[in-house]
Amino acid sequence: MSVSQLNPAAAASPLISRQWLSEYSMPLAYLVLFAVLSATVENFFSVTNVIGLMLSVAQIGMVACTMMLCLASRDFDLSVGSTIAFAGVLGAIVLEHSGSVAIAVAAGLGAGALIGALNGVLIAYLRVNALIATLATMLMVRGLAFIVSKGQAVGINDDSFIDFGDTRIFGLPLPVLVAGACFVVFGILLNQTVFGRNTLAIGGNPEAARLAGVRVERLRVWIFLLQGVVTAMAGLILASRITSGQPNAAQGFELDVISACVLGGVSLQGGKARIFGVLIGVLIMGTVENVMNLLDVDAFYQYLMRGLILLVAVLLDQLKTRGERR
Amino acid sequence: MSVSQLNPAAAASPLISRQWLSEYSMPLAYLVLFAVLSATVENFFSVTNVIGLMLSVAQIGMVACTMMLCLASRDFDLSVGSTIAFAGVLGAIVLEHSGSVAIAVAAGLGAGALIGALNGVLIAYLRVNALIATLATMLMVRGLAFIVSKGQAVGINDDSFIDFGDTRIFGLPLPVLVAGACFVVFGILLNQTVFGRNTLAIGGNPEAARLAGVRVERLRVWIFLLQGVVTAMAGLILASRITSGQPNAAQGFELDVISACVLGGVSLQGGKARIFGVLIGVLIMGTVENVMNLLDVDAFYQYLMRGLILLVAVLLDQLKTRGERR
Amino acid sequence: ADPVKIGFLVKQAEEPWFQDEWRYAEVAAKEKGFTLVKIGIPNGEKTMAAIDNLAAQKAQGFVICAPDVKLGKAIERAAKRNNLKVVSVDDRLVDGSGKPIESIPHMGISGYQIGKQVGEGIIAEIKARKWNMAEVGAIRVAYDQLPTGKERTTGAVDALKAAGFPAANIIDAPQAKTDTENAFNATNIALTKNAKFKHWVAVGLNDEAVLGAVRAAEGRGIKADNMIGIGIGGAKAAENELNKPQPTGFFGSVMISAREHGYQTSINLVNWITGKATPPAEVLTKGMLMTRANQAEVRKAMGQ
Amino acid sequence: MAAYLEFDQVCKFFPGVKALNGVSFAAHAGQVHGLLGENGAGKSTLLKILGGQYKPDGGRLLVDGQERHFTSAKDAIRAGVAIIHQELQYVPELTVAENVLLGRMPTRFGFLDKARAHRIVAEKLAAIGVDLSPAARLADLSIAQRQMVEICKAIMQDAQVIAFDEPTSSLSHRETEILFRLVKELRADGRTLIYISHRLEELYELCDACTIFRDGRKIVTHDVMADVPRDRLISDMVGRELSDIYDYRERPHTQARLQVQGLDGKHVKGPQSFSVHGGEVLGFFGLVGAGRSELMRLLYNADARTAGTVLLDGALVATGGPADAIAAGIVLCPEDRKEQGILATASVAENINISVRRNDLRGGVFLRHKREAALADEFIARLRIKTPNHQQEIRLLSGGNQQKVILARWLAEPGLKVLILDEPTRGIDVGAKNDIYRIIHEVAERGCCVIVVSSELPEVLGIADRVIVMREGAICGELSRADANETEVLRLALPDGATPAAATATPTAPAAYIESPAQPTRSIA
Ligand SMILES: Nc1ncnc2c1ncn2[C@@H]1O[C@H](COP(=O)(O)OP(=O)(O)OP(=O)(O)O)[C@@H](O)[C@H]1O
Ligand SMILES: Nc1ncnc2c1ncn2[C@@H]1O[C@H](COP(=O)(O)OP(=O)(O)OP(=O)(O)O)[C@@H](O)[C@H]1O
Ligand SMILES: [Mg+2]
Ligand SMILES: [Mg+2]
Repeated sequence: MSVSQLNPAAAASPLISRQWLSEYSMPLAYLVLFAVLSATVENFFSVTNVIGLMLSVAQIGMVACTMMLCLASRDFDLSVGSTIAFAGVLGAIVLEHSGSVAIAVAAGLGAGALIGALNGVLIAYLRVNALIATLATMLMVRGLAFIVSKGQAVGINDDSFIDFGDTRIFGLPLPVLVAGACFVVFGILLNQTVFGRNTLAIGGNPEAARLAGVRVERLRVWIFLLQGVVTAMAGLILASRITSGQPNAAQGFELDVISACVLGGVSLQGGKARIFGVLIGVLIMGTVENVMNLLDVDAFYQYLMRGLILLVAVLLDQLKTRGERR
Repeated sequence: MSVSQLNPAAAASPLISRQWLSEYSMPLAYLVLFAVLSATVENFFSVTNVIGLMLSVAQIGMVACTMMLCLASRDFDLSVGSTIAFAGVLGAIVLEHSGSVAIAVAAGLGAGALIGALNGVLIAYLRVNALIATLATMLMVRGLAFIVSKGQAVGINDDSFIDFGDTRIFGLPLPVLVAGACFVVFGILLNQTVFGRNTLAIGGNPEAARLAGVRVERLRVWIFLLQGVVTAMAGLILASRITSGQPNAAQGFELDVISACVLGGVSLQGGKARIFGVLIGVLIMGTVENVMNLLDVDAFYQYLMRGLILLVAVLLDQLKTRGERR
Repeated sequence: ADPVKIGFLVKQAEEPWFQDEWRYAEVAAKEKGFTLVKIGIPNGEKTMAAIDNLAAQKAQGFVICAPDVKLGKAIERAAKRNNLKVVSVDDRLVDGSGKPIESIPHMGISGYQIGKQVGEGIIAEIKARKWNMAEVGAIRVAYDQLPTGKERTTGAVDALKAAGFPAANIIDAPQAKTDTENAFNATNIALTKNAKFKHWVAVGLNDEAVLGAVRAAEGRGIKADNMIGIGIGGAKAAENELNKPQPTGFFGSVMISAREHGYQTSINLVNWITGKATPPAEVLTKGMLMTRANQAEVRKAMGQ
Repeated sequence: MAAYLEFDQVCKFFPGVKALNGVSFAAHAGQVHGLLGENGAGKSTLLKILGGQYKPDGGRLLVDGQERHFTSAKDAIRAGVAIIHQELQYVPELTVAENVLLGRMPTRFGFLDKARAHRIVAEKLAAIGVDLSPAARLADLSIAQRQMVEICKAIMQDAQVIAFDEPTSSLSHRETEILFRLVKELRADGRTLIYISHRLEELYELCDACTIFRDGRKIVTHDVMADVPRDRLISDMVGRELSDIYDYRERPHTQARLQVQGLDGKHVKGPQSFSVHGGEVLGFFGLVGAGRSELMRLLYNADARTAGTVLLDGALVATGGPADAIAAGIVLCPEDRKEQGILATASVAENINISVRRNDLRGGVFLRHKREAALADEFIARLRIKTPNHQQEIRLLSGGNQQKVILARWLAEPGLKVLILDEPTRGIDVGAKNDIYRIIHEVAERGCCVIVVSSELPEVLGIADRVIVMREGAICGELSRADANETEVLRLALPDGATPAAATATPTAPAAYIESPAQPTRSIA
């Protein structure tokens, strides 16, 4: 007996087109936007500008990859901005004292891992609300960044460290390449590994995932730990780019990252994530900023525009799911 | 015939004590904290200080009342900070031009209502994710505040308007009384009216509410509209207290308000809210700030302390629900 | 008499500048034997709460750098209500119609004047390097949401223009936040749009902003010999740059003396409270341009 | 007699699925109209159209002779239609009274009249015969109690048309009895009632007429239910003949493989012990809230135990959580599929593979998409899961098909040693039940232990080699297949004082065993 009543051919075609649409509408929309901007905005479509654009979203991009996992598992992380600042400051201080890039990087990444693990343990094992837990670590880590640096920027003089932010390979700056690598790695992690699937599962229904043998708490801690490490890496790269560790860097960064993810179709209710969407979300945020500056939009009107464009982007994304009544 | 197998008497007694605990643990904990601080921190327990403390959380308190409804209905509002600023700026400008306090207040409240309604329509009818929708309005409204004020604070010279923030009745400043009134009104609204019950219902299970005939969309819009009006009122009161409308006022205010609510036991998953809890949440936030200033805690360590205390507060709150299966 | 207790309220407690002010106020407190309470007041609301808090602590007065000068009237009223004496520092408080509040003595800098010093410093260096002004582009890393930020950069731009710098060559690079990374991104775009200039200069509201501009320029091969960036503040961020083995596009920073502000204002206030002397109605201090060449002297002159 | 409720050529299409394809039938006042059909036949979809939740893509709906176009649930409520949905729709944080009166709370001077709300709900509950406090939170109640609240909610609407979508799937004896009495009272009162169930004995007991669906089409309407032979119903419904749905076969048993010793924890009274032999199907019976699910959860490490050990083939099973139990070869298919089973927004394939895939990874981390898809397709075919393809989100499947997917997840386990099924056939059609029973036998024949927790007595008696009965959180008796009959089992399950005679007088009892033609063969054992 047939499972479906439908003529398979007839069923397949609308299904594919809808799925295809929902899968590729964002990239397509972005391509159209990009083409239109290239044609209309002077200086937009030039190698330097496009590279500048990518550089401007490199940090957001890296962190968005892990934030995606975090949101997919129905969690939330507000502490990323502080972690960026702290990792940069700590890296710079350790570099100053030890003179060894390896030790400095290890210190920065280690601190990130610790912060992430702390978040994870608080949320997974002590069951503290993720918003409050990461808000608390956000405050504490920012405080630590100020305390260890005495509130002052920490200079970096080591050339090999500084070069990292400057080096170009095939014309692309290293930070952009690192961000690209993050997208590839976390894309694979999300779609091709148990880790990614289980992350989506605990976001979709934590109790069901647990009963299906997913070690929910342990996985949560790992997700936050990864987030901490990647964020710390972004912080070190930022420090290398600006040749100093600044304790007040990246304030408000967390909202940018979360917005980019949500813009890319990651659900705050958990269980849904697409790496491609996140990439587009990140690019949209960067492009909007870039174009407004190219067009010399007044700073005050930039707020207005950014808000409007955010709305338009999600409304467009909404259109395709319209008609479906929930 | 009995559906439940349980012995009602045996079940009732632990149930009551647990309910009692979960109902009153926060106020009790706060009372203990207050007593300890009074005994140990010099100048803490004095009329001026306690009034100062209450005054310092008056705005947060007002907005927390409506934010509670918003969270209870499983929504989210990031635009409150911007609305406070915009309402204040608009009120000040209108006051300057019209010279009439009534018109200025009406303009401010009207603007708040509009912003709230916009949020509500976007979220309820156009089904835009609440985070993105209110982030967008947050940006746009902040932009408007800058645009109408040209980025400058707008001074207020009208004494009757300024007096509002200063007047005391029975020794209590008017802003505190207004905040108190908000707690009473919204407490009643939440617990004693259909509006409140339906709000909890659409937060707890929107589909169930809709199937039971609750007009979910309309209710959502009303909640946001109320939020807008109350926030605008807070903005006008703030403007009166600081004798100017400041376009960059209340940045980060939204996180404070949401934290206070979550601290008070309002669930971000919707469906749960206690006005008493919110009051305590607001007071904890204010007390921490107040005591740190009384003790002259270093600015950098204040971050650390605030984070720690937030954590301790939720961990304590967590303890009581421990053992319970989730 | 009661022991003297004063507050010292600053708008951005995390900023090195204000940390320094506090530090020197502490020095004064130790020397003169009064108690100092330091509170950060990031916005108007917190300002009001802090004043109430001071009253509760039985302080007799406070020094304030308000988050916005238009808070003047509110601060005046709150102080009067609580019977506190007020001295303003850095930014002069004004009332609703923009007139300075006479009852509050002031010691400070004018953001506009400091900005002008930046502009003048740049002009001097352009002349020293014998650049053709038509070939020089000027980046104004702008954060106009912050009134002082706008004043400072406007002062700098005005000084450039006054020296005959072509107004068309001045390019705004609005930063979304006041950190280095955002200044970097903003400058990057400004450079893209105006690839035609041979030389560049950069101004911004603080050292971090100019640093971002310098780094962005370096990313495009515009190094020390084609870039003059002058920041404001002269704290650690500037020191780091100026002490690098190789000169960078970060030419210098207009240093302002936190010492005088922190130390002198607190002492003036305490003298006022104890009835020894009424502070002068207004004292304006000046900044000094600190470059690689004169670092040590400037620091010494500024008392740091 | 004119029909009170009439469907005329009603259609509803979803992407890839024709849920309803030109369905017409009429239901009369003062009658109970049964709807039958295999899982995914479109029964619930029809009720959602009736309730204003879905707009039909074609056809007409007539209530009391008037054509109606409901655009929201509120419209339907106003028109006097009440629905008890298959997926319970309650607000967990609100009280019984608030849930029952949701959308219609009584007020006084604009304020809630809580006293009155409690009074009227308490009265109604008492009248129905449900012993529940109106002030209890729904989250604190058992599923069965929540189901009764839902029923009370629908009754309180005082609607002319009341539709029940598988109301008994999470009820057991006592509530079922209450429900049947209620339905009969409402029928006597002249209401028009629609009743969906997969339990044929219930339908015979209650329904006056019935309509059979298959694959979104109406097959037939029988105006007099009692005249229709059982086999005819089944073959109309599933499209094939089924003589003995339990398919019980004698199997050799090996030594005791699973030994549960002194297990204790919350909701279980005192240490509980039992063991299961290889190749044995052990049935667990008890009334609602007897603690069967809780005991299984303890055994599975889903809840923290306060005492006790679990031995499998003589080896201690680690207690670190369900993952440890699964690693040892013990799996549990939970009773509440919505809360504990499905990953709502994930695909059917994902839902099947979530646990199994750990055995078949490339390099221990990377997925094998092709094999996962093949496995999903295999189970879709074996269990006849009705879905356009394995990529469909599981939430879009019908309730019974969701249950099949969750079963597939556990049946696919290759290292399976102990299979625990908690209410496995809840909401599943007769044909699929038969498929599942066959699989249970297959698994047992491989030498595995199978534990089936069920509130359906015929099911327990039909498939189990041995029956353990629980009462009030403790194991209170054990019967071999030879000794197990409804009277004995119920005598053990009922609280002291209640006689089995009273229980067998309940509607489920005598009619229930029509479903079990295999019964006579039982004496052979
Ligand atoms: N929102 C939806 N989107 C896509 N398909 C749907 C949707 N709702 C139902 N379906 C499909 O419509 C068909 C009919 O579903 P329905 O829930 O009416 O079945 P049912 O007869 O109630 O089955 P069961 O006995 O399992 O409850 C199923 O194949 C189901 O997968
Ligand atoms: N989440 C819960 N909160 C409070 N009590 C619960 C909860 N879950 C179960 N119980 C109680 O635990 C006891 C055992 O319930 P359990 O679900 O194990 O019974 P059961 O025999 O499986 O019956 P059924 O599944 O048919 O309800 C019951 O008294 C029930 O009310
Ligand atoms: Mg159904
Ligand atoms: Mg059970």
